[in-house]
Amino acid sequence: MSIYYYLSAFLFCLGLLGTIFKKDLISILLCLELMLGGVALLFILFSKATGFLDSQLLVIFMMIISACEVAIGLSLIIALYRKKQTIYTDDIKIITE
Amino acid sequence: MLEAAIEILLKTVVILALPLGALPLIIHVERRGAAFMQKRLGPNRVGPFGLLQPLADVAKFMFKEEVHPTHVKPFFYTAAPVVALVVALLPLACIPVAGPIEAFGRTIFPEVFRSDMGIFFAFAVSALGSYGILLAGWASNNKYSMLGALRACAQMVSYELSLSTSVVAMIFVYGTNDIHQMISSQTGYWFGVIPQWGFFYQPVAAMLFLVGIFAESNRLPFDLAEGESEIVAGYHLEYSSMKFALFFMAEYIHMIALSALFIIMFFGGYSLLPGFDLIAGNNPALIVVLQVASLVIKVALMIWFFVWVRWTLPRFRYDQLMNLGWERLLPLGIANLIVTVLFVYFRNR
Amino acid sequence: MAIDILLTLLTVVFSLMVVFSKKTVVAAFSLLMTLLVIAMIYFQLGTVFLSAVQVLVNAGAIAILFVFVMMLINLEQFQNNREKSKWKLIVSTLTMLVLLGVFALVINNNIEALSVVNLTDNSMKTLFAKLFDVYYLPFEMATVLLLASIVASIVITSHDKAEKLEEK
Amino acid sequence: MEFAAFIVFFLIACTLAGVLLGISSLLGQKRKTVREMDIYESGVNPVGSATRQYDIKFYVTAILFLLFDVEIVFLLPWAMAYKETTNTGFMIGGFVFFMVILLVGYIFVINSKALKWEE
Repeated sequence: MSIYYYLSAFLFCLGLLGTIFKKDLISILLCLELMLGGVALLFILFSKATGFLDSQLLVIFMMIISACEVAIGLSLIIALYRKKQTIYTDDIKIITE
Repeated sequence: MLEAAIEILLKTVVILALPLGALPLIIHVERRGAAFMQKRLGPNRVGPFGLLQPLADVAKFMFKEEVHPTHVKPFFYTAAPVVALVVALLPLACIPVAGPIEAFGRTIFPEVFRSDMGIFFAFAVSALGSYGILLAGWASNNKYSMLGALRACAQMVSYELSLSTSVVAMIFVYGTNDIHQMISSQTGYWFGVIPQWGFFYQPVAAMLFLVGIFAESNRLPFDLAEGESEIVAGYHLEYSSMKFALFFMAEYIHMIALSALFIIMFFGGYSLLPGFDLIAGNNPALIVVLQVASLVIKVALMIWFFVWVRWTLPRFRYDQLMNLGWERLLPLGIANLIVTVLFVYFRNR
Repeated sequence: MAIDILLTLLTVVFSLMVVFSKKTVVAAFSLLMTLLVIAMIYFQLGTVFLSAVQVLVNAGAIAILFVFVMMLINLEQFQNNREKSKWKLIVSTLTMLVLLGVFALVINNNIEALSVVNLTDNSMKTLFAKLFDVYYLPFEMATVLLLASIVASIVITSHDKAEKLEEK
Repeated sequence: MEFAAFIVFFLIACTLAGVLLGISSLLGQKRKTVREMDIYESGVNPVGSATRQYDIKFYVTAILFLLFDVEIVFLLPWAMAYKETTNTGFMIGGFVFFMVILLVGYIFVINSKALKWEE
């Protein structure tokens, strides 16, 4: 059971690495999803260790929020792709048209 | 430890043998049923009544050449049929074939994967069905198969909503998620004749689930994604021989698993058919055999209903199909949910 | 104990594939596998409802969305003319390793306190009973949040309204 | 123990599919004619690349499915908790609010013509 603590820490840091390192926006969103998974795992481990059920409920609400975040994030990526024909972070530098 | 291993293997073999064993029979029934409805004979040359025809087909699929086109994505091209078949087989792990059996001094539950979220797990795993299709469409790198895969997934996804509304309505009526409690609350009889099946509690949810099953397993009248006249052959366009046979098997097993779920929720799962409990008396071995038999008979009737609908209804146009899913079935599901909840609330207030 | 190690290994392999795979569709499918293995971990830890919701919501809906967007925005045409800056990779791996080291140290110091299980009853009945008497308001506010994201995603992706604004 | 059963079932299903594919690739004869290797467009010479733009409606359907699926799935704990509570009036009030928000979202989706398939 104790190995999962290290696993959640690893997932979080790997997601952080991906968000920094990746070039196109969709992969950044993928790695954000990875970070969320790591943190949710940590919540459940703490709920098992401390016997405090509320952290499991918090994971339920986290799933709702991650669904909304992915929905709106991908809509923004589509709108950006439609306007600028690229989703690479290096090409999106100019705010105005 | 050894006894647990034997039990798991035995249960897995039984749960896998039933649908895979029945598969050639179902294909044969489909062909003969189609022929019967079109006033022709259907395959009856190979073996008595053509019963060996499906085995001949399986042998044909074995010996055909494994064409591996050069333009496809290498690993995902062969992974897609395996994913499709495995995801189709997974819901079978949660479906019990018979009631809990008292043997060797403890109660053995017949389903492989026992959890008190039984029905919800089977439904969640069958929601993964669209990955095999998406993988196939993307891996074969061909305009038509990509479009076919997208259309099949959009259709499966939008009908899953009305499916989940009817599942939530049924779970609200039964109050539990555990399949055995659900079935045991369906075993009584009204006035001695009508069995207390879920169908009579919730006819609207049953209709929604039935339509959802047709759409989820891409069966006519919802098989637009692989309709021959629409886009050549949909997502399994670039596949031949055994890989195509795996997609074919995956579709049938997905259909069997979903109709088994339908029967568990609405027609009393493995509860004995009306005539059977007279025969059963109460020695447990006979009861278990009759429970399995009644489940198999109910699933067979469902399969016949699939074949029957396939050769009577024409195919939907794509926008009609999506409108039906979003603008007709979903509001019906939500309304049914609201009416059930308010009815139950005001009845026992 | 063996199952814990197996599941951890699977998650590590798939999450590494998410970050370090060349093609983004491979990354999306390995994210799907990571979410499925995390659902198995939830089941193994005893939280059954969360693992079912994880399979249905995360693995069954969010990953489909990623693959759909990938099919919509075909990334192949500008996949290769991107130069890989080695410098950026080195810096990010360094920050990751430092952070991972800090977390590992923190966990290591009080691993005994963390790995004792004193969760009394983990049944869903107590979970939902608590959900609906203490956390009822957040449950309702979550639906308002979902409503907001429905409206937002439709307005953002709807094409014709954007043109009308430009014509004015 | 439940978990081991599920893993065994999963492995057996994978080996089943693998064995079927393995037998077929062993028995099938190997004839690499060029014509077979091409993209299949019902016999006509393939035209254009496979990765072209696809309609936005597919994406909008998937995103609306995600959001409505999350809403309907979280009715499930409500249904199971309803059986155990004593103050059902409180639960029904929450249910009505939940359904009103769901229907407002649904009505917005319907007359926003985001899902109109016929152009």
